[in-house]
Amino acid sequence: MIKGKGIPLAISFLTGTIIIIAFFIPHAPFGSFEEISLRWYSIIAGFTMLLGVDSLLRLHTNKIKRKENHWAYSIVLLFGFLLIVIVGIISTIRYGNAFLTGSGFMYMYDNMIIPLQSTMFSLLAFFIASAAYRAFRARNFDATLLLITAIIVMFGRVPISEMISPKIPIFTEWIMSVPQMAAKRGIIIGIALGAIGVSLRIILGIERSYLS
Amino acid sequence: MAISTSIWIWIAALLTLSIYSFLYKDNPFYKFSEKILVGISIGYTVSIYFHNTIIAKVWNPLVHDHNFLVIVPLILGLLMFSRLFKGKAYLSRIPIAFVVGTGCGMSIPSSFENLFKQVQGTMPQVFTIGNIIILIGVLSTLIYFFFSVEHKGIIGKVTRVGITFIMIGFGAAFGATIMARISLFIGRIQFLLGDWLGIIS
Amino acid sequence: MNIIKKLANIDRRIIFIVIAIVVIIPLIFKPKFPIVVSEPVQKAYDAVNNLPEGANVMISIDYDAASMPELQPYLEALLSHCFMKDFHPILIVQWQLGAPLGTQALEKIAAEYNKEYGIDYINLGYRPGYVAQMVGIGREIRTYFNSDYKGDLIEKYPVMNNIHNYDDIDLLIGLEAGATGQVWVQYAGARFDQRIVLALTAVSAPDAYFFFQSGQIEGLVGGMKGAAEYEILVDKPDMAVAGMAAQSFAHMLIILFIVFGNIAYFVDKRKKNKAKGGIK
Amino acid sequence: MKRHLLLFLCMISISVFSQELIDSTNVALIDTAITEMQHSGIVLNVCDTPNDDGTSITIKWDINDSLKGYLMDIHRIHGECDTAIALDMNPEKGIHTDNMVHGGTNYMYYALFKKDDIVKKTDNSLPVKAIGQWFNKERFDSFIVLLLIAGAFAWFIYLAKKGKSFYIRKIAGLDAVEEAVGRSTEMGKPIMYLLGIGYVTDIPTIAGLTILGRVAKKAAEYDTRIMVPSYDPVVMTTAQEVVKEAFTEAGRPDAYRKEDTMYITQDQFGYAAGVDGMMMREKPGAIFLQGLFFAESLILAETGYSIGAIQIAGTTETAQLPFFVAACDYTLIGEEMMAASVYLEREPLMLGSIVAEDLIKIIIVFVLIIGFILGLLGHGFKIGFFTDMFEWLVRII
Repeated sequence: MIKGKGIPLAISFLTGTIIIIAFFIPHAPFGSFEEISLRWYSIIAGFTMLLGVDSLLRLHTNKIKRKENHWAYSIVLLFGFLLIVIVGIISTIRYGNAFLTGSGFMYMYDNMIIPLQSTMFSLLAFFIASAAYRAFRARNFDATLLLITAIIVMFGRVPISEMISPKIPIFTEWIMSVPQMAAKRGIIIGIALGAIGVSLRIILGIERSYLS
Repeated sequence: MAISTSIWIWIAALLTLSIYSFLYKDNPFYKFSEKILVGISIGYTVSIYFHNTIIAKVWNPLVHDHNFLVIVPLILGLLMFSRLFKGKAYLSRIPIAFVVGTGCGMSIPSSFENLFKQVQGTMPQVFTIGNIIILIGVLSTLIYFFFSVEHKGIIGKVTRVGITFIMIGFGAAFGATIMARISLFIGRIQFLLGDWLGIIS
Repeated sequence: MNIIKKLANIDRRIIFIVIAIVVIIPLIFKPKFPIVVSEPVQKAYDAVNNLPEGANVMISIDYDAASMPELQPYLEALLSHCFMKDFHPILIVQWQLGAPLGTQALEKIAAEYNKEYGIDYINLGYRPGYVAQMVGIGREIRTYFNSDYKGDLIEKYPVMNNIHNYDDIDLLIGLEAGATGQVWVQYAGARFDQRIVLALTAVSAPDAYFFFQSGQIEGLVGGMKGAAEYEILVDKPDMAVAGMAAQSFAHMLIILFIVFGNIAYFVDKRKKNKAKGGIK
Repeated sequence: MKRHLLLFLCMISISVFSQELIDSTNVALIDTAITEMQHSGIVLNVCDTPNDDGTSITIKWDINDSLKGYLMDIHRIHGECDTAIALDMNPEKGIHTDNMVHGGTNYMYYALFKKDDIVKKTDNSLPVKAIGQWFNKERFDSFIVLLLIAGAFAWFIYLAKKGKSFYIRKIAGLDAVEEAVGRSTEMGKPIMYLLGIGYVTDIPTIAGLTILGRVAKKAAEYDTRIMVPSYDPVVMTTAQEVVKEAFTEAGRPDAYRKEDTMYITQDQFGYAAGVDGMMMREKPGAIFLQGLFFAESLILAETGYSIGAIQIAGTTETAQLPFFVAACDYTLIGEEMMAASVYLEREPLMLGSIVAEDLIKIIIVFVLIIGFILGLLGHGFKIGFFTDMFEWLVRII
């Protein structure tokens, strides 16, 4: 019994239903149920984090042990991980809180994580161009529409268009606020219904693959 | 301005360049900075979790406020570790069930709010061509998402209109995002040419 | 025909390198680029330009490094404008991570115009809790900012002598990457009748357009485009104008790529059709 | 009884010695020299905040023109305790909520209006208690809709149980799953399944996990490796469970490799960098991107394209859908992704729930059309009756 899916399914059902009911009942103790569940979730996630780190470290230590392909880079990863944890501990001891500006920990954050993150992010400038080049081919009616609206909006956003005719930026705004908005609304309504569907299927135990 | 003498700027600049080298192809420089980013960011998130969760949400309530309700999620969290023991892994389904149940429960009310907002937004107060087009667009897009009818006949024609709207919407959204993405690259170039090399002020 | 085939399947890397060149070159050479000034930016400029002699302008840094390409150029153009007209900029910071950005720009532009710290301008730095602060400044700025960003007491600095609350600040200019600007309008604007100009990232600008139309803010500078217009107005074309040039070239280039790709695609298709036995 | 007596005394003392009381309690006004105390002519209306858990009181007032430009303080009196709950407010708001009260206790409020040296005071309000409610009336409409939806679900699931079969239309992206897995197998390459950067509490992630179950089963049948690099550790553990069970169901529990479902990092672009690197090195033949994606969507999809993998994407983030449409072979748009697990499994009960969703869609379509007609007649042709009907409809929604 305990090994089966019975208990987990019952737990999903109970937590799901209580949270839905609590939405309509402000009175204590229901009123704060959603907030409490979220806090509990973050605590569970905090512990699971250790499992994640364990998974990753094990993967890389194994790579190093077995001298698999690119094993040297796994050392780099472990080094980076240990380095920031050690710096974090030292900063905590020295400043009382590692998250204060000026601590070594934040220095590493500012000068290593931030540039790396923003450079990864900026790769999009290139990828968006190559995706546009490749995908925007007038293969059929739909693709042609996609292509034409994209070009109009792209053109309407830069100053050159305003010099040709001030109406181009206005038309661009119209595309964004009318047809674009309509499609987005339709999709969002569908998503809301779909989300309700997924949730009900799981709460009612019809969909159980996540537990499988 | 001249080339930077700060070691930190040099580190940041070299890391930036090695990420860009990925655009040519995968190479040792990219591999190095990828692993650095992954390693450091895990360390960073672990520290944040320790600080914001273990200390603030478990240790403090338990030790200082004597809030023993915290023991429940504590046990749920510890049950996750049952995965590390062969034959006891099924216990980890309990916290997973709790978390998924919570997510599903919360999504229903918030989906309602979304639904009401979108439906209300589509009801026009003033009659312009734009509002009529929005209505047609919303209806036809919605009908495109009908799953239990075959898209033939009238329904087929309406869904064609729906797809048309979706495509226009996607094209517009794509075109509108390019500027923001180019800005990101401009930001990095300003760092490389300005802060690092000192070519531009 | 071979060229067309190649055009249809350009290596991604060629696109990458051309995009990079097209963006980098205008940033280095900063070409003069024709830019039409829009009404909200013109109003923002006028609001500063028509201030009385020796006016105090409070500038709030409410963004961080992620929005730097969009907002930093405006900050520099604005500071130049203030120093040109001998106004006194008072810098405060509501987003902690933005503090170095504000300091950097202030020191750079002040040096350009030979202005002296504490006499012509001051940098008060970051304080947590922005709502309380915005209300607090309505009574006495010293409740929150009794020292500058280095921790020196502001009594040392003559520029702060006559500044106590919003009555002594002729214009408030917020540089916004999030929703902090709306709070400025709500508190400093609605409650203390402070004149406000906002500069926002392109993403958050549409939300603030309403405030401009209703007159709650006197001017609005939106994204890099707005900054470029401002640079033109103060006649100091710099990073934003260069950035806009880069943006325009990049957009045009992408459009060109798409057009060439399509031509190549059609020629290729026709050829295939011919091979199959003519066009139907 | 004692408390009431105290309250009574308190009220008398306030009315008799109001001048002194104000002077001595207004510690907040140290720097304002009070030279004149006037009566404001304003009445504070206090009531229990409706639809809450009984820890707040709402204070309302109507401002008159003589108080323009004043700032307002509100004070709460409880027994002998006088607390300022709001300082220097703009009185034009007309409403303030006191969230710092205990349920079931009597409180009174008064306000001070200040401008330069002038201070005007209101009378004390009537005593008021905060009470928790058992039903949130504002959410009555949601409640009705919930009953409606739950009813529709129950009905169609009941029909399905009785043996009625339902139709589901073709979803191109999902028919391609088989092809993608097959081709990967032929090429001897692994499959990569990305769940995005959502948490298990996000519905798109849950939907992605349900699809993962089906895809992993196919992979097990074809005897192909499936890699799931994850962003969130809880998602990772759940994904491990899902994959393991899928392999067991397919009769290949031996082929399951726990380390193929691994954690990368909980950093958006760190995750993107790690996954990109993994794609370059492992060269998967098929890539599934199903879940919650943000700006990293195109970084992943373009890298996937560059290694020549078949890509099937799906997300509910409308802002990322255009990029998936441009860079991937197939894209499941919004609700298609939510319905995907049903489509792949075709279990009667699940199909019933999809039909129920469609029924709600039909109702929404009708509501929109009726709303449009009412709006046209009411606002377009200014027919009063229809205007009212329209307003009513908008209000209940």
